[in-house]
Amino acid sequence: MSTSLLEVNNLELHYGPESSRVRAVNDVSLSIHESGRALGIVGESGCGKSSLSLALMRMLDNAVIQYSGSIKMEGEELMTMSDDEFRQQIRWSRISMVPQGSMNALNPVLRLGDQISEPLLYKEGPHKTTKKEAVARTNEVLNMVGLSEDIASRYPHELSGGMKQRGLLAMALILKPQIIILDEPTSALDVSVQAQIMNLLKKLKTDFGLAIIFVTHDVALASDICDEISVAYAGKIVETGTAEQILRDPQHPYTKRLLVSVPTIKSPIPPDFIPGSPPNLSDLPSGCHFHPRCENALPICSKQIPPVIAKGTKHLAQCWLLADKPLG
Amino acid sequence: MSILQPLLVRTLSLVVVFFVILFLLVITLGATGFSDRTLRSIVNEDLRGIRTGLAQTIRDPDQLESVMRERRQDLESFYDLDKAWYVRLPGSLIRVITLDLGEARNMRAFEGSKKISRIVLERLPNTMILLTTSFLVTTVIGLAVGTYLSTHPGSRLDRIISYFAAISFAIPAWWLGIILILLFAIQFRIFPSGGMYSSPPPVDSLPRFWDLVLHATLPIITLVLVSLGPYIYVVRTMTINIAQEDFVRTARAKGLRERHVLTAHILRVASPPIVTGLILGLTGTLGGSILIETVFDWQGMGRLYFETFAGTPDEGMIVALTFVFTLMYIVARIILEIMYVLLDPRVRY
Amino acid sequence: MGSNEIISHLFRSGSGRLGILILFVMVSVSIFVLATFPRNFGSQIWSDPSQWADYPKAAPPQWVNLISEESRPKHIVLKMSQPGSENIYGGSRTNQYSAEFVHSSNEPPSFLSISFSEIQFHTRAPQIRISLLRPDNKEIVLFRHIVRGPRAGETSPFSRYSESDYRTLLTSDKIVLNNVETFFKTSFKDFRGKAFNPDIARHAIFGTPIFEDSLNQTEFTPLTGRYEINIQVISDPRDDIGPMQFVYGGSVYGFMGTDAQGRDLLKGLLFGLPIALLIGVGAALLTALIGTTLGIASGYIGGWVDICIQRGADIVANIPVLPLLIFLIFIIGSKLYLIILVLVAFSWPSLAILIRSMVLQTRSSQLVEMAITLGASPTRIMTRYIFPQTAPFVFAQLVFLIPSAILAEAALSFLGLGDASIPTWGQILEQGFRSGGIYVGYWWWVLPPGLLIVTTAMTFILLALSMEQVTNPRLRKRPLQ
Amino acid sequence: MHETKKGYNETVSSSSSTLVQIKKLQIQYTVRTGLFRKTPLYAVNDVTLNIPQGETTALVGESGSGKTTLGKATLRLLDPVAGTLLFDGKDITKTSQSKLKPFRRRAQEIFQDPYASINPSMTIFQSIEEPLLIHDVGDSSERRRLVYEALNDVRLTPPDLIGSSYPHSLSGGQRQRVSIARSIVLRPDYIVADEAISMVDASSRMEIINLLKNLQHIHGITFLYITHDIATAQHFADKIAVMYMGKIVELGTPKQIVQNPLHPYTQGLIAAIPEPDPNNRFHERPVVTGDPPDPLSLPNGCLFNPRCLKKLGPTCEMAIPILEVTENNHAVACHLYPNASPNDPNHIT
Repeated sequence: MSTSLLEVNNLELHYGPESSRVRAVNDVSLSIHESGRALGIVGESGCGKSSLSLALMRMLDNAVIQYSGSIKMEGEELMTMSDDEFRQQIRWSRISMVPQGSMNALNPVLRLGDQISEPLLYKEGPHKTTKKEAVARTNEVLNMVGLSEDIASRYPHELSGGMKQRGLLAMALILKPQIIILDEPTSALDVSVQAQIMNLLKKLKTDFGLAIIFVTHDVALASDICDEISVAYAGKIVETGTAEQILRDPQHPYTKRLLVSVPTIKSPIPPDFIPGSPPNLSDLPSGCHFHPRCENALPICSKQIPPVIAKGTKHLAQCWLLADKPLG
Repeated sequence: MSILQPLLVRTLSLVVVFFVILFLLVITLGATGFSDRTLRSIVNEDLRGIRTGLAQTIRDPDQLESVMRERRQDLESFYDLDKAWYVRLPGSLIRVITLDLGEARNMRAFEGSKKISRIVLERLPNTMILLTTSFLVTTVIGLAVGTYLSTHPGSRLDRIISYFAAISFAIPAWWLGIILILLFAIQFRIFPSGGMYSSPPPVDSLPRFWDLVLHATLPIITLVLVSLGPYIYVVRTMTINIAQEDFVRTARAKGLRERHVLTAHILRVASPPIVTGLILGLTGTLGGSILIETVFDWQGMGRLYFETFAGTPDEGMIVALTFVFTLMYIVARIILEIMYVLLDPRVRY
Repeated sequence: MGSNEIISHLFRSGSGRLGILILFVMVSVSIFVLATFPRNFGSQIWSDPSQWADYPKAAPPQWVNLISEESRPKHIVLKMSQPGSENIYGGSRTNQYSAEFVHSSNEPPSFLSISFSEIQFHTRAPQIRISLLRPDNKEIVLFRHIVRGPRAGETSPFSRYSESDYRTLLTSDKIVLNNVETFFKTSFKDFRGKAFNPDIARHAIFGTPIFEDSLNQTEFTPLTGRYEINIQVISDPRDDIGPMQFVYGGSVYGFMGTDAQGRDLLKGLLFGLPIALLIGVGAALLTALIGTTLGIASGYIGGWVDICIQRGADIVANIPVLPLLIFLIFIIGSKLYLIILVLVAFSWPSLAILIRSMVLQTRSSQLVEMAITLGASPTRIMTRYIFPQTAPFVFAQLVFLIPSAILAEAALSFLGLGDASIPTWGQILEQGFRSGGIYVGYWWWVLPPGLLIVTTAMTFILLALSMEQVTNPRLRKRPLQ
Repeated sequence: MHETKKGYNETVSSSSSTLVQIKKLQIQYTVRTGLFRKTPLYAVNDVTLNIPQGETTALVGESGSGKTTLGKATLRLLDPVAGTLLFDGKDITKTSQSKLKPFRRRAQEIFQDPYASINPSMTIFQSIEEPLLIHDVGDSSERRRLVYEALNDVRLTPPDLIGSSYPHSLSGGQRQRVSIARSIVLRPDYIVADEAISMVDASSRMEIINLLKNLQHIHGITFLYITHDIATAQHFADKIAVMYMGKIVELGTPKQIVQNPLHPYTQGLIAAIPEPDPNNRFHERPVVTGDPPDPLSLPNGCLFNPRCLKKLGPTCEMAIPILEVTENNHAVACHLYPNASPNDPNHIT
């Protein structure tokens, strides 16, 4: 087996005071095999998917009390790097991100161009360039995301939502990273602008071989770009597989319900909802975290954490119902 | 789009405020009869001069009196004293603006003149020395400490400073000055207890300057101490608030150095509200200077203001000083507002 | 957030609890002062010099003796109303009054004074003789006084010293000094030929002379021990002699010392507390009332009302406060209520602007829009939907306005613009400063009033700060995402 | 009172009479564009729409399309500058706020943000009782009965337990049901639901929609459902109006709009909605390009022409298309359909 571009194993991220420890990322394993592929992480709000993207960027809060597991990039273990090494060698240069909440993600008093070129000028490392080269590279990435070069001299409040989102994307591309994490990149945008951004992402993925980690609550949106999809629930990945496997042949009850809750245009059947609400990450149910909302829950579901069952190549789901001989 | 428009709007509105204050000042003076008195004393002053001149040519006392009476009428109509105060309003306004307020009752400029404008303008630089120095010192220390604290919220120093800020707000500047005099001038005899120069003042410029520095130290420390606490608090709170914004997270995600994130992102965005903090502190510093100059016997406008109340109050001086203080304040405000507009592109429209 | 939440926050934080504790003490003391001090304390007692004649001038507090090596004489007041002995001999009565005191300091008292009151005689004017018996059993006759005889047209009985006491400052009276000189010349043989300097009379009365040829002037070693003051009154048996008072002027006085006029600073400082609270709370309440009303009116009614209020607020908020405050108080006079009103006139805008912005925010909020959709009347919307949202902020602002008002009044007083009929801490400080007290080190005159101002202001700031968590949503701890 | 109303509703729900009639309505905001310059901004421009009794009409559009403004206008929370608004046959365009109380009882709103629209210091019971208090309905036991009934209607049970709790103990979905209970407690005829589910967790949005449909079925309520989400709207609405820059550009049944969109803008919107299909990633989605125009400088002719892929040329840049019926009450405002007949409110109900 050749080395994956990114391989995450047993990642854990807990924060908050010991008494109300928030288990935001719980024993998560993911991988992106090669460049030009997109991995979707799909889940409801509060499932810890934003924490997961921050954990991959090692953007840790002071309150973090546990951060462990393994993150390998092209075989190189990143978890053993010092914070400074990680910041200089990995963050933004090899893995960059488009943060959630594009409306406030840009510094309001700096021109867009200056914010885009900033890592070229102030980040230590091999990509350090002259001012002139930085401007040229900035114009290049602006063109890549479909913005004209004069946008560089504008302030964020002079840009529309779509332009800001493209600007953030340009910013993430400036150091030619191998992987880009997109955290709910379109949730604040109107559908038509959202579709424009999705088309842009597809283009970047195929034309520049960008690997994408696409974090969203919207399965339908994820299907627009993702080759693989991991379904997150309560800080865990409950099912993972190729887009075809997840969308056409979901195995986990949560994935199934998530898919039928998507309102669609083509199908005349009205969507259904999932009863109850997602659990609090600082007070998770025992056993399988989904069991209180699951219609088919078995007695064992509330007692033991379910095993990970392989349902085909690369298709994994963590559920007692899929076990060969469900106990009890 | 243009940066000129907000600058113009802010400057204009402050100029309007300035004239409204002036207008209210003059109305108060007129309605309470103060301007009558002031003008009358000017007239009397003029008449005295005329009398000594006339007395040389006109020997007959009766004739002298009648000529004097005529002159008085002429002068009174010249100064519009025969009209109601509200008719004279525009004239009074111009008189105040040009500091044409006649002579002081019992005060003199250091060079001997009794003209109010001379007395006041002579003191202006002395006040400016205190104000600008303490303002700069406060700004520099406040920024440095406030920023440092914002990166260590909840630390022991942070808590100490937050109490210091509260105490610094609660301490009257003038009382702190007294304490410092008691301690450093009377008990330990490190600094002089007041005045601007020793008597006699040193003649050479370098010792003279050093003498001035020694005398200025305690007043400046006082002014800095009372305005520093709240300012540090403003800087700290603003910086902490900004540090929680999403764009700071973006800047960190870029893998930039922490120091760069702090200066180029957090402080850059926090600077407009910090300037607002300076604007708020300005009122305190200006008011503080009146009291501090009094306490330290500093020969500035504040001390002068105190003296005009201490003896027989001198209306002309009071009006002149109130006017100059207001003017100073408005000018400083305009400078800070311009800084604000330059720092925050969002107010340009 | 309701008022309950504010109160629970106050008690939860350390600064809040400390603030409440000090506030409680201050309010208790204020009630005590209001109950025990006369209403016109300022004009009738504090600023009446005759009230303070028998007090030492500029004396530090007594407790300085505890911290300095030298023990300075304490102030002693001896009241004598009943004679110790009474002798009637041939139509004349001799009343003997006496009282003892201990002189233990190496320093003589700052003064000695005697006062008589309410003497009524029928024929002959009573004679009074005052002598001091020293620990060495020598007696100095200090003073003889004959009450003023009948005037033309006056009828018996003749009343003297009933309206105001007769008072003599023994230590500076010429006759007394002569008497003392005579005493030394007769009691100490070596004293003859030496000049007696009146400046050293106090040392002489409480000391024994040292005769050394090397000294060109006599010096005295302190004579400590029990002294007895004797007052002999010879009068008609029918005559009434009122109480007498002998004062041994200390160099230290009371708990807080005295000022240059001899006023007991403790009384002045105590009286200043309710006044400070009155100024602070009064000005803050008025400001809150006006600011909130104008703010809500401006935000909710809008239109020209809004424009007028906002322009007015802009102007007042943009002026240099202290110079104009001084100017106004100077023009309109420095009565306490005027000072409070002017303070209010300068402080309402910031509150009005704040409340207006909050009202504008809540007005377009879904909550208020819902109330409008439900058909609620404007009054109901303002009182039930808008005011409750602003109330905690108004309260926090109110608490913050109190120290500002107290400090502003103190500054005005310090510049000599205080209300002279009501002593405030600022005025006490001003007098301490203006009389040059600080340059000769009268620390007890300038430190306590300042400390009290700071403590009072601090108390309210502590309270305001502990409420800030509730009222400033940005400072509330946010949950991590 | 309630019994009679119910009967009335039942009788009319079968026929499709119009409850809210909007005729050529215009809502204007003024925007300060300079120091002294103000520019009018037409948030709703010449809109005609009939909202039939007992049915759900959905207003669909992107942000800035004027759909929320139009919704608020039908509740008379905004004052139209032109046009008329009829409610149950009565003209309420100019009725003063104080005379609107009977109307307020019959028309309610459900808000987007279940966190901001419920008073945090009131119990759930008090919040739901508030409308009854404002309209003086019944005594306290009657009000209790009605509040509990409303809580039952939105399936918040047991009502006494829920009623005595405070909003902070409820989830977003539960809060939204509280705000629905509050809006139905007066048994209104008309409810404007403005993005009522966009802040609810995606997985439980349909739960709220089903609840609203059920309430409509029981009480015969007329809904104006405002949303940006056509996919959900099609399952709730009987008719969908698509808005763009303050105008209705297309009107029809959900089936017509979704399966046979006529207006290029609607077509773009429909195409932009993602479907969970793994094949999506292999082809680009046909989309509406560019951003909506600046509302302060609108293009001439059809407002959509600068972004339109099917633009006919000068016609679209010159003439403003009007809403015209094509077939089966499907109306569109587009020059691509010249054979449609002019909009007649009586035709499209």
